Amino acid sequence: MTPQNPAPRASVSIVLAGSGGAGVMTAGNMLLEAAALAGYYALMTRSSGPQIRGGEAAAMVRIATGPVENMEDHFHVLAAIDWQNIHRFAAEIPLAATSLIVGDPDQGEAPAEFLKSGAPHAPVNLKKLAKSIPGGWPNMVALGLLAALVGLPEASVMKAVGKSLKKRPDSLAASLAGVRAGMAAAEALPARYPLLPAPDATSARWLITGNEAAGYGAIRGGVRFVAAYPITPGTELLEWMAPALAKVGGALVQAEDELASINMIIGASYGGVPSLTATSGPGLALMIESLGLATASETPVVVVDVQRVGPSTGIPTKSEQSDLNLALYGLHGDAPHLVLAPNSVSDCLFTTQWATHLAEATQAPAIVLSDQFLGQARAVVDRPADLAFAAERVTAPANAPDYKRYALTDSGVSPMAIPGTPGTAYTADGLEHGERGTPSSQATDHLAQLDKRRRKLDSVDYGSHWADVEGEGELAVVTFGSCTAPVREAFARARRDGFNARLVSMRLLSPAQPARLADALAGVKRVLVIEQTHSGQFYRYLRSEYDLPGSVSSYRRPGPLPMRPEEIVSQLEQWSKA
Amino acid sequence: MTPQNPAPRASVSIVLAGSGGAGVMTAGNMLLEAAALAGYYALMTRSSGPQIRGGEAAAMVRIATGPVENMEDHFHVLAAIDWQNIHRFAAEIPLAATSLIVGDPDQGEAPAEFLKSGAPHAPVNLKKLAKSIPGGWPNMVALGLLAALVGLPEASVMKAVGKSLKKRPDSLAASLAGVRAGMAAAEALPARYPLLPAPDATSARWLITGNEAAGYGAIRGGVRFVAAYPITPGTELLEWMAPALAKVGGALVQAEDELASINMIIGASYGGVPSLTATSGPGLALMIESLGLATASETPVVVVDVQRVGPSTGIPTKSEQSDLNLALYGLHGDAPHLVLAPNSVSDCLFTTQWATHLAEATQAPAIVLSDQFLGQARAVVDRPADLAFAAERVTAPANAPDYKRYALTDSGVSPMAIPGTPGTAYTADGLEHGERGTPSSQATDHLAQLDKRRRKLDSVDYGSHWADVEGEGELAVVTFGSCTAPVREAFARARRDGFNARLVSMRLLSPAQPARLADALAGVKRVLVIEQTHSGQFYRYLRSEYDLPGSVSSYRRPGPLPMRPEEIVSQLEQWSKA
Amino acid sequence: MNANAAAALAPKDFKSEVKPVWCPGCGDYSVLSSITKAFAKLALRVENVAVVSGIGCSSRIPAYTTCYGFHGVHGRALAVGTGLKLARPDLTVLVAGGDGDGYSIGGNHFMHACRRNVDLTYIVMDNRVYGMTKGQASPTTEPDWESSKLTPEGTGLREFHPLVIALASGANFIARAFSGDPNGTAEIIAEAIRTPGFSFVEILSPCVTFRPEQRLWKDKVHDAPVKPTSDPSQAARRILTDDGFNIGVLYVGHRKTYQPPIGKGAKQAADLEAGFAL
Amino acid sequence: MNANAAAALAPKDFKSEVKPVWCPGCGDYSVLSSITKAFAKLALRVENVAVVSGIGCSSRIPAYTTCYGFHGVHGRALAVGTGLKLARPDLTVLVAGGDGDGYSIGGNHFMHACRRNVDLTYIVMDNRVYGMTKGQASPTTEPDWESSKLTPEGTGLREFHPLVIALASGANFIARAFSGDPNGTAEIIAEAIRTPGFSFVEILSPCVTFRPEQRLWKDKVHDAPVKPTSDPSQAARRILTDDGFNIGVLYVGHRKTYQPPIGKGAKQAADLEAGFAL
Ligand SMILES: Cc1ncc(C[n+]2csc(CCOP(=O)(O)OP(=O)(O)O)c2C)c(N)n1
Ligand SMILES: Cc1ncc(C[n+]2csc(CCOP(=O)(O)OP(=O)(O)O)c2C)c(N)n1
Ligand code: SF4
Ligand code: SF4
Ligand SMILES: [Mg+2]
Ligand SMILES: [Mg+2]
Repeated sequence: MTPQNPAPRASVSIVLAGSGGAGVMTAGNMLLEAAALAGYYALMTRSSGPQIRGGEAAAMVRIATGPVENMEDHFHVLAAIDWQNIHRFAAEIPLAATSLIVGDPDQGEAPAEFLKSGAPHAPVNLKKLAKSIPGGWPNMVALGLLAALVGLPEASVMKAVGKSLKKRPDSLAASLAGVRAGMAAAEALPARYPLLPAPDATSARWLITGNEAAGYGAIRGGVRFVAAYPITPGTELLEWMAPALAKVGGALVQAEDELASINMIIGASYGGVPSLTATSGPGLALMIESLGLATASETPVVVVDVQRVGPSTGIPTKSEQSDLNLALYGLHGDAPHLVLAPNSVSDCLFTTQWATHLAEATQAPAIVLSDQFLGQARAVVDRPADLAFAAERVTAPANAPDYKRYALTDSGVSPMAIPGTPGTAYTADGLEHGERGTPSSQATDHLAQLDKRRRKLDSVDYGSHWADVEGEGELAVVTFGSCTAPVREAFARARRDGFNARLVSMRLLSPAQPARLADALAGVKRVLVIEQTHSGQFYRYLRSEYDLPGSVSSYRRPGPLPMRPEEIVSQLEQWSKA
Repeated sequence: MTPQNPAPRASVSIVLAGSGGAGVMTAGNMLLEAAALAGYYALMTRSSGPQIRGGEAAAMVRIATGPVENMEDHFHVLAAIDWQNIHRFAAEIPLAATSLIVGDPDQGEAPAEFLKSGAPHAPVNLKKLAKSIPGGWPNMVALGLLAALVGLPEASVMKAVGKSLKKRPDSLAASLAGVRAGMAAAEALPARYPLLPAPDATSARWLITGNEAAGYGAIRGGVRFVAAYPITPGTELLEWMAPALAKVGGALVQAEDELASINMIIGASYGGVPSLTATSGPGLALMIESLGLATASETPVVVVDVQRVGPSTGIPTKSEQSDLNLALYGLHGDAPHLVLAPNSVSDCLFTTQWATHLAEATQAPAIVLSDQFLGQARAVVDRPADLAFAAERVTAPANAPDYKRYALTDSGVSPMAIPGTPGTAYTADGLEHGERGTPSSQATDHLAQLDKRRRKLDSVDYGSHWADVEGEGELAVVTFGSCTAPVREAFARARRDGFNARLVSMRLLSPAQPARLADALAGVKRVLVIEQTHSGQFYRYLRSEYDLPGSVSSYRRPGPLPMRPEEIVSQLEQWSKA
Repeated sequence: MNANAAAALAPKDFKSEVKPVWCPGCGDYSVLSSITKAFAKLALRVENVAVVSGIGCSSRIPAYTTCYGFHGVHGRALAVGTGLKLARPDLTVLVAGGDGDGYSIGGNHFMHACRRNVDLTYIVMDNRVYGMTKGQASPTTEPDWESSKLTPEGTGLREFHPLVIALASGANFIARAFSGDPNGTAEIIAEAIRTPGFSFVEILSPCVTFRPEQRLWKDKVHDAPVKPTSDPSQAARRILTDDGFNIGVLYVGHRKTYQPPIGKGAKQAADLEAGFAL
Repeated sequence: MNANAAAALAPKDFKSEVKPVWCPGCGDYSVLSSITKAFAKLALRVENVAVVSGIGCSSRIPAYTTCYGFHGVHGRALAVGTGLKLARPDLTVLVAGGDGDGYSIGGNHFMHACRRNVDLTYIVMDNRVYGMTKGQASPTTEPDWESSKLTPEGTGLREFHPLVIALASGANFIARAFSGDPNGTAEIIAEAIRTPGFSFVEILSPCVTFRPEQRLWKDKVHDAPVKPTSDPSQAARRILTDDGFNIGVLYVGHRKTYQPPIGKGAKQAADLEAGFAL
């Protein structure tokens, strides 16, 4: 089947694949930047094989006229510099019969896994074309070809290449020539996927990953001390923060393990400096005991968990939402704490900033549940709004009379004396204690302090930020985190077919907000809970804490594949008709 | 008010208190043993002040004509050798106006905290009486006095003292003389609390703590390797097991920390030897990451968590059920595992043995949620029945053709090759893997293995052991663990007033058994969930996993005080009339 | 705190009203006295000192001082102290605890704290036993000590050598003290605090309850026959031939303290946005 | 497994079909060869050997052998190996992993495994970097290595000295090897396995991707100029003056192996009931 002749579209998805060293990531990043420079929104994710280096890799780029934060149902173009083991990505690279496969005939046949989509395979001699340019590279040819296929303006592409090669001017000319050769080669291809014109840029745009956004949100929220231990996919957050903190007067310390990192930030925060660590599931598991200490000693800390596929070491490079249980319930004893989840790349900034603010305001630990998808996706986003949320800890003045660190106040929050303050020295304790912090095993003290620690979280006004609530109607979908964007796109699509429902994407997962959710769901007859876990962790959590109205269904599935709009549309169809 | 003249009773509760070195524990243990020898059932718990040694202490003994596994509403007698700081125990030692306070007038006044109960204070010169005997001790005088007050036969008391002093024959005569002096002194007291005659001993009895019972259950279940790190109140379980294991050909290793202990038992179990560790909340928290490894690598292990008051270091010597969340939900990723809770001292044996059997049968980790009350209470119990449950792991035969360690079988359980077996070598992995164990990041493998690991737990027949289900009616109380005994006693009492309800004490907490519970609750109109936590962890868990019939209420409160029947009776009254 | 806040403080001003949970005769009472003496000697202010600990009898010490204190979880005191000092270099940070806390569960942080060489002082009250959990063997317990029910035949394990490990890992100040000599111990602690970088003081502090034989330590200890050295291999030779009861400062090095600049950044948070802008 | 199961095995019989995830040129390929050579040299049977590891590039090694393997979590390989060997003294247990796995997160188990002296062999493929997480500093990384974004100015921390710590903690066999010499390394590994007790082999194994300069190690390494010693203080002096590239066996001690008797109890479980009976 020959692809249809092109009507311009609002969104195009492209994947560029090849073996390690083929430069698909470089080209992918240039394509993303070119799209950005041309005024488009865009999103790039990446996959690579099990090899540490030198294995196969794929850059997946979606370019659109409006903000995009999730993958499309299928890719329009799959271009491969070579086919080495690329078939391993088959499940991650859905194609349609209307898609186009571009491959270099000298590098062998396109794998059957892709061809069975019915998409035509157009041979392009990428390598030969590159060789014809002194110092030329096939990935640059592919870049030109892909840019032309989707109609990106040549100037943007050239500028993106120039920016990227700023430090290697010697290879610039050959690269630009390669891009041009690719653009020329595109002419002969049996299909094109032109984009609609880019929208007028009404606001500034950023090119940012979720990990960077979270790091920046933390700094905006006031974090100035970070201790951490590397772990995929949290490491980049730390790698971004290390130099950034140094610039703003903070510091990042690489700890010997996660037990050290959580306790280091507890120490720093006890010293009055808002502090954070970032990790992923296995690391969060190791921090659990000491998160209980943060709760009991009322020391605010922020832990960003960039979730990956579990259990155990699982699939470290892929996304899932299955650390939810651990984050909500992991602490031993009754240990109220905050759990928040960003629901887009740029929301990583807001949510982490807000989490820092809330942790400091409540003197409790906050866990931010990001995930590999959000954390490692690089996106063109509208510059996020400036936010007022910053660390504002209630501290004790010098020589406060009859100072009691754990005083039983109405709000539960009691002023925290910062070391150095005269006249208010106290010992913070993870043993149960009385108001002064002195250990106590009396039932009355235990109950009073349990109530106090709970009250702190219940007396904060979370305002409208607890969730993004959208739409109308008697049906409602409740979701969180990186499922939100594909659900939104599914809604948009289903709405065209007359579907009408509310969408609640919960940002504040704990403490639960029963009154707010009841409000958001008032009049709803049916609820569908959507999440990326195997056991329905979010669904079960909602059941346990909320009285959901009407009949409640659950759609969940584990990673590693990202949620796509079509899969959700089909769920919505079944469910809304059920 | 003078105490009423005595009608013999089925149960009497006594507390003996005094400063460190006063020997209250020794005397308490002798009283317990004397009761046992006289054919009574009995239970002893202990409290001590914050001092490591030399602080105040109290031995709390309940003696009864039938099995007793919980504290009564109040104590009938409080005897103090001295009053040093004993007032700190006031909340733990409820008295009634009909109780009797016995104190040595030379040691000062009885504290107001106790006198306000209205119980009369009878002075007895314990110290002087002891001094009149060469080598005499006040605690022996107190023992004699208490034994006489409740009518224990002198012979049993003397025998108990003799047994206990087997290794110190030189002090026996003086001790016996002290006891006799105490018995004589009891004559002058204004009240007595005689017990009904002891029942005929139909079966053998044991004197055992929950910790010992759990240790023995583990050994009966087949455990032969233990690695652990000391922690209150789990240590005694280990201290009992160390020599016991040596006797039966096993070994216990003291590890450098809990991270080591959980991984050592994973290694030993991988080697084919059923293995266990015991700990408490903080230690369980540290083991969480590696419990995920046990799940993913399908290595059976048993972890006994003798819960104490949380969060964080909390109150290490007291009981609570608040590690429930951690045990159920603590693992990152979707990691199905077993959680069981014994509901009496002797049930610690059954539940730990069964847990060992289930862990081995499902090749999954099992957490046994005991608690400080059950673990440290010493009780006279009927000798538990012999049980068939033992470790029966499905292993692979030598040279099994085309061996796949993680084969997708119907039951989910796949034969485990034990190192040393030729022809079946494989690598166990915490990374997601295919059937052979080779790491895989394919969605199909991930889903298949998640399903398999879940299926293993769902295809076991848990029979009737999942819960103790008792009674009839349209009301039902659902509880677990050490709340069970006081609820049972409350039921018995309320029944006399015409109350009628079912009691479900859940032994298998995870995996949830919705069909079984639905069965047990068929026809029920109202459910009351009772637990010893602050936030209602068990209630919320039930909500999330079960559709409980009718209207559901929750009664929960945290530690450190044990649940008492009267408090539950008053809850039952409110609730059954609501 | 009185109005005359700048007046010199006496040791007793560093001792709080909280009654220790320790057994009568426990060595830790003297360690507490030595610490308060050292603080007074160094003319420290209570509000500028933080005492950080883990869990154990010895780890109860922070609340017995009038300084800022942090009583954390078992084994993690050095990590808390490290974070605190790095974030607040202006404070004097003393980390204190037991041999179980520091050498068993906390052993990794001990090694890495020595390597990291943050300017803090670490005191271990070594009684060669887990006091708090009622008498199990610790890493420094003799392999043939048979009094724990957990290891009724003795552990059979070679003792952990704290001074050797500290030296091998890079601690900048290493000393052994004895709680039975509170003045000498106070001197050593003061010296440890004064010396920049990571200072480690192993204090023999008897557990009279579970190791009553340690009361005899007073007869065994003796002053180290030599002066402190700054030569690691000389120090190594000395500790390796040490009888375990040499008291005094063993090693004082000159390693650079680890302290990232904090509070000294030239930029505002918003300046970082340039990195994202298109 | 063929019918003739008792025939001597060649190194290749210990190498599995699983394709390593390692980068081309990674030092770990040679370590794998050395291990399989050592197994063959010792005439081991695949089914009687277990290779245990943590997480990291190097820790992928178990599945590349045909033996029983356990690929656990990061930093806990020695604990798994210890439990396995104690429960199954009949097996040959080889624990293997990286410098991050063994010296950073796993540092405590390393020290205590040396003390415990269980009869197993521990191999660290030291590339002075975290390979798997794409190039951060490990404890053995030079303090001025500035190529990690996490520590862009270098760590500033003194390197961890694995051999010194092993000796100080009580390892019974200590050696350094170089992956570029697979035969020599095989000899050393065989010797390590043969020696009772805890044997530690530090193998310099270049990470060509994140530390390409380590390709030059081949020019730096040299045979240790002296024979192995069984005198700890002599060994200490040697390592302390060591340039880090001396290859060979350094220390072979005679400490008693830790192995509680297992499977040798005289009693039945039911015999224990006597302790509870009234
Ligand atoms: C994670 C964890 N594991 C175990 C314990 C139990 N625990 C409390 S103190 C202690 C050992 C104390 O020994 P040491 O540090 O030598 O202090 P000492 O009491 O001898 O002064 C242990 C094992 C705990 N609180 N937390
Ligand atoms: C608890 C935990 N923390 C962090 C990680 C991430 N992680 C995986 S491998 C690794 C370091 C590997 O370094 P090394 O042990 O030296 O092995 P190499 O890759 O260099 O061979 C880290 C930090 C993890 N998997 N688990
Ligand atoms: S148990 Fe030992 S260490 Fe603890 S307070 Fe008593 S004497 Fe001191
Ligand atoms: S990253 Fe380094 S250690 Fe890892 S496989 Fe590649 S070369 Fe080897
Ligand atoms: Mg100690
Ligand atoms: Mg490494």
